Amino acid sequence: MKKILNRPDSYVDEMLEGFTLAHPEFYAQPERRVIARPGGGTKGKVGIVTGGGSGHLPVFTGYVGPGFLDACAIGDVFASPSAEQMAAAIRHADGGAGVLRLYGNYGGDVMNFDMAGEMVDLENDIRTTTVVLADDVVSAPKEEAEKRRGVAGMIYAFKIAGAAADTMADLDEVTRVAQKAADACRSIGMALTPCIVPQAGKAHFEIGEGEMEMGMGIHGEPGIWRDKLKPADAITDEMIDRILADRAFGKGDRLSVLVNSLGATPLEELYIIYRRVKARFDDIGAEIVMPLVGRYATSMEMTGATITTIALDEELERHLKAPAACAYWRVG
Amino acid sequence: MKKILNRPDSYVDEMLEGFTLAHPEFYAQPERRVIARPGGGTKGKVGIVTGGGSGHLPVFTGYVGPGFLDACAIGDVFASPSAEQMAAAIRHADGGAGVLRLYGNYGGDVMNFDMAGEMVDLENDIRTTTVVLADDVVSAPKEEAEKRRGVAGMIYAFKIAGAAADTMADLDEVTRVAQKAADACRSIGMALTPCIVPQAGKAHFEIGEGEMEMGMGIHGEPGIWRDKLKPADAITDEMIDRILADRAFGKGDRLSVLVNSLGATPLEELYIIYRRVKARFDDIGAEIVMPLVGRYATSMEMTGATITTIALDEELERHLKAPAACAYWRVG
Amino acid sequence: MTGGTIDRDGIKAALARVAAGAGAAADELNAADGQLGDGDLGITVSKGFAEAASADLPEDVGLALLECAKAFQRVSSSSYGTLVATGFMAAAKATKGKTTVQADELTSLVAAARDAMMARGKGSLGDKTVLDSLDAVSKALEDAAAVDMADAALSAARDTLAAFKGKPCKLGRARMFAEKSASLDDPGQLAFLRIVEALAGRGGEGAA
Amino acid sequence: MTGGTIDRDGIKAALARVAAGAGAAADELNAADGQLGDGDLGITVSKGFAEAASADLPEDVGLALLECAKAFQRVSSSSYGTLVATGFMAAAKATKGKTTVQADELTSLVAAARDAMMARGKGSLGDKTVLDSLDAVSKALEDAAAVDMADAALSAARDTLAAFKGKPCKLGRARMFAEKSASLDDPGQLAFLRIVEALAGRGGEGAA
Ligand SMILES: Nc1ncnc2c1ncn2[C@@H]1O[C@H](COP(=O)(O)OP(=O)(O)O)[C@@H](O)[C@H]1O
Ligand SMILES: Nc1ncnc2c1ncn2[C@@H]1O[C@H](COP(=O)(O)OP(=O)(O)O)[C@@H](O)[C@H]1O
Ligand SMILES: [Mg+2]
Ligand SMILES: [Mg+2]
Ligand SMILES: [Mg+2]
Ligand SMILES: [Mg+2]
Repeated sequence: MKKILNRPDSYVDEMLEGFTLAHPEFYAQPERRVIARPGGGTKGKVGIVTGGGSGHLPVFTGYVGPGFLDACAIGDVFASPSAEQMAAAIRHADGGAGVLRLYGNYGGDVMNFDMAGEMVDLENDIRTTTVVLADDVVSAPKEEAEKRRGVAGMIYAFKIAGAAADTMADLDEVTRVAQKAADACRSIGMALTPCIVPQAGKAHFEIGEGEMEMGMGIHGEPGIWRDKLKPADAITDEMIDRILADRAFGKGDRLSVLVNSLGATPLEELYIIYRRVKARFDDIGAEIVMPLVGRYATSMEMTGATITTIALDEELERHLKAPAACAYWRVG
Repeated sequence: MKKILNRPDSYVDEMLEGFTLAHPEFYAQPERRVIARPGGGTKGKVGIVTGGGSGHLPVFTGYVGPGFLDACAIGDVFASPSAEQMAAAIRHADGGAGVLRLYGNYGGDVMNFDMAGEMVDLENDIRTTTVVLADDVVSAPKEEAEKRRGVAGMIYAFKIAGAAADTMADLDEVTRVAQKAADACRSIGMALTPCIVPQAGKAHFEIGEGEMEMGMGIHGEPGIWRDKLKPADAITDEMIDRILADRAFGKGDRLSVLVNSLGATPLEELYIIYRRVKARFDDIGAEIVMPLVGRYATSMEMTGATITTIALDEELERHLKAPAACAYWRVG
Repeated sequence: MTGGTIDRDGIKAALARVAAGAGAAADELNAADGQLGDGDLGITVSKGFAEAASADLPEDVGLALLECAKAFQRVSSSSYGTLVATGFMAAAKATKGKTTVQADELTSLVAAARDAMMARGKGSLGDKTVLDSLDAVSKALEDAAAVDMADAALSAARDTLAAFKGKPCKLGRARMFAEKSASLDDPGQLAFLRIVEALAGRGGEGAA
Repeated sequence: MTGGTIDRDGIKAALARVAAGAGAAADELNAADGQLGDGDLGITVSKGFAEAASADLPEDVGLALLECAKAFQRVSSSSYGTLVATGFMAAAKATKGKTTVQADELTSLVAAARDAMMARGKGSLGDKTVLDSLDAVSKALEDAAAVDMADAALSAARDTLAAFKGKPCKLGRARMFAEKSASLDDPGQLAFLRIVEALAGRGGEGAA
């Protein structure tokens, strides 16, 4: 296992310790496995919480910050946090105006966030709503879009929902905007090499030398085909084609695009992909606003990349461009 | 070769194309393999140029930006740019107040930057000075410190020199501050897996499963020992010990620390390292200012990490904290 | 299932057996889950039962089962872990206040767990999940004498796997792969079989 | 070295031979450089000579050699590439304006290259670098008749490697590894031998 760690069992807790020590201006850990803003929830503002497994930094905890999220519950690597931890995160996010649960569509997370909502309703009288990200186009056909996995698109939803909450809109309004952002996202991934969950100690899949897997999920969930590694432009074309087949763009449309590394794939290669993405949308005549190229949602040391598009209208674009700051992404 | 690219020969040029398309607010490519600020050199300000091989993003080109560098010449992966390209970068950085060449201590780069200086002196009457980063403590003993390799410490020098130039200080003064920053840096690296230079098509070294190499350079230059992978704290301790043996810190001292991934090592593991780094300097009683944890100077998809310390006095700390912005690092 | 009644010590002993069995099956279950999902099922099940087995259990069977639920919640919050916790919680509710439970109540406890898990996970019978295993076991227990319960549960868990051979998974991560999932066992059903085997002291009988 | 004089066509033919030889030796040189440095020497040398070999050369020997320098600068700016370019540049300066050069001028051209490369790279003889190979070849050519030059150069390049066996590299990336570099050939000296072998049409004689 080619990882730098002390003990697999302490991977997440030591990571979180270093994380809050490195960025005390953004992150506090008021309870074990719960990251919140150092000052707590903002009075009168709708709180936004997320949660999910570790191993995806900057997702999830990294997006706590002004203009983004208020708190986050974090589980073991690739495992949901407990409902208890999620309930704690909701409490830390609460500023008295209710809390939006905004997270990716994975069974464990959904069940636990549902339970957490029941807990804070009973115990703390906190009203909560839910928006689940389900942006991975290859993970279910269009007719069953609500069953799709949530992947890198969530960072757009974090940004936009955070901006909506910053306007002091009420919970229903923030939820509406967040749902609109989630619905506007489409993502697809591909991978070249796996990553290792520390407690497993070895990869749970292998991809042959010179091969790639199209459509792979961010926990290594199987994709749609595995074959010889193609040239970057061909890979990008297939990814863009599959996104466009699900959500077409036309002349004059505006969108943002995230070209994201799963971890090991270097920035150099993301730019080679982005070059092609830009050419594709130039051809369509659609304008890319605020493109993001980097490591925004990872799978530790997995080699591969994801592409996310988000169709923008005036409202979403305004929220996307509103000021926000966390240790990994600053706008305005 | 598990890389996403079209042709090895076009790796760098397509990367640079995508890079400037993604961040037009920061970067322009006025000539092939030369990255400059979109507005060119700043009138009356000392220009700062760097240069070196590709494959280290965000180093080198990524640090062009307000408060950082003015221009950069970029070569093939891990290969120096040509003297001609460096001369072009110097011309694009020039605002009439002379240009500082600030780069890492590698034979090819030194020889070519020397030639480039001779060219712009003859052809353009541009006065240039040189500060060479030589921060890798394991690459030569203290008595021959000037022979050391330049590694991640350069990003502190970029930041601090850029801030000094922004005060409109003259070339000698900016050079003095840059040299002081360079002298204050100490770095050491370690690696777990190699990276692949596209044109070579395969790694030029392998590290056995369960093994690591201490002291490895950012192009895969051999380190000081290779042995069984140790726990994160033990690795960190050895790295810090070797830095401290070269440059001691005491109670009340102030420093910044960069815990940097060579590419594939995920943020999670950098935070596990940072946790220990913080404990070590807490023990000493030295205060870490503005710690940096992330991918600031990489070797594409290499697995491994580097630690850099920079001892701060009032002047260096002031320049480190001065406003600056590029696509990868924003201060103020 | 000590002599027709269940008490705290019986639960403790059973948890110890299952923890051992789950630990032994961890790699197999990770691999099965890796074929269709994220490859963590073995971790989930082994960590969950290990935690439950080492928990201090109160004498009250309901409270003891609540501890089991909490143990799972603490260490294993993947789908399976959350579902198992939900199941323990349902059984806890039904047995609170008792220090012994009759073996013939088992069938209704398993059914209660099944129903709670369906509510929590919004799944249906026939989706090819652990729900089907629970349903089959609960039904088999209905007709079994106390001494035959282990065998009945074992056959039911095994038969469930056989019954779904060739059918696609309709829930969870595996749902994406209709074809592939049809040719493979549902990892959650397989895990359930390993759990029942360990409960019955029949671990290590090899793959289903 | 066509019949005692050197002209544009002779240079072109020589570059073609060296380009082929360098291409064949690329892996070996990458590996040698990888032991002590960054493993790019084979790329540097093969790309540099390929580019020079495909350049349009003017008749003026000096300008032709200038094109070679530029070709190296264009594609290979690692230490070795820059040094080779510097060497070509020095030879270009010394032959500018001539369309033929006598073979006996070769010794001073190699010496001029050596001196320019020492100035550029701030290296000294004895540092175990390509400088030592150049120095040895220049001295060997001094005493050789035109027909023996190829053999003389070849022996000198080979003897240099032998002479530095057991001695540490004192310059460049390899300098860091006194012990290891002592037990290995300097990659730059080895590359130089492969170049001379190809020039002399003696490629593929195996490792030194
Ligand atoms: N919503 C659900 N309802 C019932 N069973 C489910 C549900 N989702 C998953 N399962 C069961 O759990 C198993 C997978 O468990 P696990 O690996 O913990 O899931 P994940 O890692 O996707 O959270 C499946 O094989 C299936 O039997
Ligand atoms: N300053 C120098 N002066 C003379 N020769 C040098 C110098 N630096 C390196 N060399 C020679 O170049 C060889 C390495 O070349 P190369 O691989 O291009 O270097 P790098 O990749 O470090 O830039 C060494 O083996 C040595 O013979
Ligand atoms: Mg799973
Ligand atoms: Mg899981
Ligand atoms: Mg080299
Ligand atoms: Mg090199």
